[in-house]
Amino acid sequence: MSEGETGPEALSARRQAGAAMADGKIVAATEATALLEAVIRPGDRVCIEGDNQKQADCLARALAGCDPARVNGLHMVQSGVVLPEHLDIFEIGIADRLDYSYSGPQGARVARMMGEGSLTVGAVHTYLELFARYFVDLTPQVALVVAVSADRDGNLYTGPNTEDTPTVVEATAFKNGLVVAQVNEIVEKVPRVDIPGDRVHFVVEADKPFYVEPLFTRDPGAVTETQILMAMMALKGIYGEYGVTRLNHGIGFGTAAIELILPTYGERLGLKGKVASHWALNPHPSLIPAVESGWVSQVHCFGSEVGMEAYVGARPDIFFTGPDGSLRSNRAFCQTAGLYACDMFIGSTLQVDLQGNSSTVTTGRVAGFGGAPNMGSDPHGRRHPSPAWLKAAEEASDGTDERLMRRGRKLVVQIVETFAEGMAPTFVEELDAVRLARNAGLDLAPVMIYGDDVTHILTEEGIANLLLCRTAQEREQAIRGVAGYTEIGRGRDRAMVAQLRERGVIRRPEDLGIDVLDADRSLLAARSMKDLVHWSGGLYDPPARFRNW
Amino acid sequence: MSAPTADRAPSWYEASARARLAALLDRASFTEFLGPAARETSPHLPLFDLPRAFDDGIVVGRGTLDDRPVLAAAQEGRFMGGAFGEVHAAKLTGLLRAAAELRPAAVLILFDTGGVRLQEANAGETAISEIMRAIVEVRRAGVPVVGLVGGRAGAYGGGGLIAGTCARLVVSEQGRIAVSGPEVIETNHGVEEFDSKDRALVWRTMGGKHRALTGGADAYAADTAEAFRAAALRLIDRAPAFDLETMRAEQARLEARLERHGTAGDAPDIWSALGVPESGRVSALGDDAFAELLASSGDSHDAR
Amino acid sequence: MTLDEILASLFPDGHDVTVQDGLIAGSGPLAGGRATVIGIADETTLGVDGALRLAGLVLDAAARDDGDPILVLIDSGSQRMRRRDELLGLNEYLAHLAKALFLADTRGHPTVGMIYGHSAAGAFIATALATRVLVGVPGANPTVMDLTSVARVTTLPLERLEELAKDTPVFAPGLDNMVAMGSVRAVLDADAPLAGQVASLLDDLPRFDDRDRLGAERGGRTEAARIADLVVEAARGG
Amino acid sequence: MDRLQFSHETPRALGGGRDQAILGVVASGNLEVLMERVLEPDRCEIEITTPLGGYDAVWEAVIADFVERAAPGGVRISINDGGAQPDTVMLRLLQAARMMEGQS
Repeated sequence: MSEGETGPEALSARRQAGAAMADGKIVAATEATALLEAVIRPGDRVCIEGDNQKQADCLARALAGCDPARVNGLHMVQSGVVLPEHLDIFEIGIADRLDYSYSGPQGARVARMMGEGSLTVGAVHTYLELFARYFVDLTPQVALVVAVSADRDGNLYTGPNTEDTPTVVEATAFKNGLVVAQVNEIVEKVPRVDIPGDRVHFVVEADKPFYVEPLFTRDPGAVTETQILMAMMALKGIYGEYGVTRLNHGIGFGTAAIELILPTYGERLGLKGKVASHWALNPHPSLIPAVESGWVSQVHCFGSEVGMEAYVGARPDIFFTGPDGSLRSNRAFCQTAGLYACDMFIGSTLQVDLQGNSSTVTTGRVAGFGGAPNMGSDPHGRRHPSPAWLKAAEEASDGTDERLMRRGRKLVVQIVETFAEGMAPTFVEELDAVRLARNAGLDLAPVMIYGDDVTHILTEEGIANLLLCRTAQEREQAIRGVAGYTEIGRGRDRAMVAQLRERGVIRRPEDLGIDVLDADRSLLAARSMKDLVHWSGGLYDPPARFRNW
Repeated sequence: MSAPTADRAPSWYEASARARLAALLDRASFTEFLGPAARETSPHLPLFDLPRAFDDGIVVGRGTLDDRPVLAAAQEGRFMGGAFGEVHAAKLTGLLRAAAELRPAAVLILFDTGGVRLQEANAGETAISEIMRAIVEVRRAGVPVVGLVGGRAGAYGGGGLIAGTCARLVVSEQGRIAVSGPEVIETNHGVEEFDSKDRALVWRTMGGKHRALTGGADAYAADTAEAFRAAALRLIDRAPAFDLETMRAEQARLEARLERHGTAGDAPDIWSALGVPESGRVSALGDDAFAELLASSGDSHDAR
Repeated sequence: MTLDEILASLFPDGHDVTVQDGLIAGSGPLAGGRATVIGIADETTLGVDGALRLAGLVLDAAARDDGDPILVLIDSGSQRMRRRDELLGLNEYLAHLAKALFLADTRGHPTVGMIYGHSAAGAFIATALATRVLVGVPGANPTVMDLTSVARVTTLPLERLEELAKDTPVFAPGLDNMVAMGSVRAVLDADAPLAGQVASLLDDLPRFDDRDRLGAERGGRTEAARIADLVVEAARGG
Repeated sequence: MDRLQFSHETPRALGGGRDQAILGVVASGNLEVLMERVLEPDRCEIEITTPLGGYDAVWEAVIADFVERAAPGGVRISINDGGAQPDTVMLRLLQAARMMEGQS
């Protein structure tokens, strides 16, 4: 790439080229493709905003509509590969290289296109890692971002879904890059300035409001007894045991079940005020009963959640909100919070191997990881102690080290059912991710959480505390010992598993004083979406697809 | 709005057919006929490689309601969508024929069905007709037949027609009563006609509140066995006779509905026309508030 | 047979039966009285409006003390699958029509259904199946579920279903299968005058709902009657 | 449909006063369990109908663990499976056994 394309002259050339389509900074949706054809040069590094939540969908369509003879060879850098257009541009020849983080709904197509060679992936990152590279070696020349509204000066209001916008704009605008924002409406004065207008060069008034996926909404009606049992074990055997106050939850039903039994089972265990009070978490609807029962002190959010706007706005004592009364989310800061300020990450995965490595990549599906590898890693840069952090390290120690030199440990808990739907075993000899990497000739298998970061594996059969394992063999048997009736589980050394259980490395429900038959849906503080609405005082407004009223 | 509490009565919507019956009737009063140990399963499902249930998805038997003898049937909506197969339907037909003969204080039908089981469609469809005729015979014998709708599968297809044959109907917010399912309408006439994924639309078109307001059901119950029990007790003494007078009154009632609401585009238009203030908020109302609203507005529903 | 052929064969001396918006209505001299005729023509679907109109005619006939029969002639689609119909409570309208027919029958107006074309689902239940005795005209093709739809819902291959359909009357479409169910009592002889055939039906009406028994006798529906009897027996005991 | 049968000896009879219990429902990922107290007190027989073939070893292991845990002597157990995962199977078996152990 020549210097000219990244210098100040390049920016003014791009701005001049785009000015023809604009009235000041404002561009009509119908002119969006013409604008992009004018400001983007072949070979540009382009960031299109979109993650697992909000999407710059109008600009994605506009980009996919560009003439590949004019716009081609792009290197796309983006949090999420989510919309069909995100991949269409590779098939049409507009783009040829991709660095990204998350690709939930498009995971299968990504895998297929990688196989066909129509898509070259630099790497699958964690969000924070990708953001970091925006400032080092993946700085965009053009950023296509999304906001709720803008004024004529380009000041942007992102509403509750601020998410990645400040990070993307920061990396682009201060390095001579051009920023195009799509907004739902142009207003006289924005309710709150989330992005100052001097960092935004063009504003496209979108034809319809941008899309947001309600990714963090879990219908309590679908929580199973097994998930409740696992939630009970988690609360009693981990939250209570370590006194975890600062934490992050994944998005699965297992962690939703934990949120839903805080006001019931958690209360019964006397854990209120002692655990789960400070969160790096999106505004999960399933957390409403815990918030309303006084469990939660504060929550910082990566993004918002569809339908939670009014509720969050009504609880500024808990959530971070702006003077306009709405949530201020920020993915980069919240990821940092999850990495450094939380004592525990607990989340699900699709596959776990005998070393405890996990991945959501399965044959034919490269889903990406989003924030999990970052949340679910032990940060070696952490320097502040906390009881949970120290206790975890103490368990991992054989007692011969100098206590004052002992680095703490973040609790990284994988909460998984031994079989997924269709009897697909969660526990495997070799991760599909390794096979995929071998077949595709990758330098690195797409592992979500490395085994050496994992401290506990929790299944319906019990909790394996890997901190207490002293040898690789113990570790393997501890994992086999909670792997249920999968082949891995049935292949356990029964004697050794019994020994591990005696030592408390493996703990079954009965070892924790939990009767399996008590795991009942009556433990859920909310059993339905409607219950959540009631808990919220009528403020939570679930998307239509989650309603049965 | 009263603050929710963590400990509440079990949900009718979530409960199994057996759990509903046990909670609805007097404690331990229920005796099942042709129970699971009899293993009267569908002879047809194996042809389609489908698993069978020991009771073919319906529980029938006798019990008492406030010490009065009743016959009762409960469909299990989670097995094959509670659909009417040959054996399933025949158990209900038999129960109704017994009722015409034995004249209990009432027959209670706990609906939870998507309609006819399509793997046994001809048998199921014929049986719907047999059940409807049998209900008419029970009603002619002076026994009220009360339908209770609040399960996962609602009362769809032939189940909707059977519900319409009952003398009285109790419905909860979750309960749906209709003939064509949302997906069927969408498949036949497109997503513009009916977006089956828009569940708010599904419920305001077919759901319990709409049916209660427009006279498609006679009582509205909260989602608990207690509430259904109270409503059933209220209704069994107020069931209309099955005669020319009732049918003429129903004709007039349904004609008035067509005349008044035949051009309405959406449920809230109808609710407004019925005098419901702030009809846009009906879906959001809690059970108590809705019951209050229902007491002061809504269409007449005496004749059925 | 077409509707006109059927009407001519039923009422050789003339009738005043007309078809409007796919609904059949009128009357004609039959078996010494004057039969009320209602029905659905041209594979018309049955919605709230049609069901209510037909029910009104049936109730008018039921109110009379003449004991004249009611003929229900059916060549319909299914129920009308529209948002408006469901919004207005189609289940009540269809059930009302069926109840009207049941009522008329109990008030001494024998109801005779005649399926001469297509019919399906809710429209079939609310009309033809709600009569005391239902007969078919050769060529009629009642279809509760067409095999393509069954294939879609069950995800079984169509070829497999077609194979199954050959000897599984319980789900396969067609008149013969409804005869095997016992729901269609008999198939009329298209070459003989219908008037006489219907008159003999009226002379020999089933005294109770014996469709499950017929289904068992004919081997198409072997379980229904037996199961219903077992339940009745259990209810009597104890 | 696959049919599996297992027969176990048990050290004692299942306690409680109920002759019969039915639990669960045949639905995707679920199953129904019927228990009948009809056998000699040291016998337990299990019959399973399942739409998922090829999991005989899993069933065998689950049933063996259950028999060891609950000692369901005298009980015939019939299962209609809807494709349930092993943990759900175990849960339903334990629930049904608890029901049998209740009052008649």
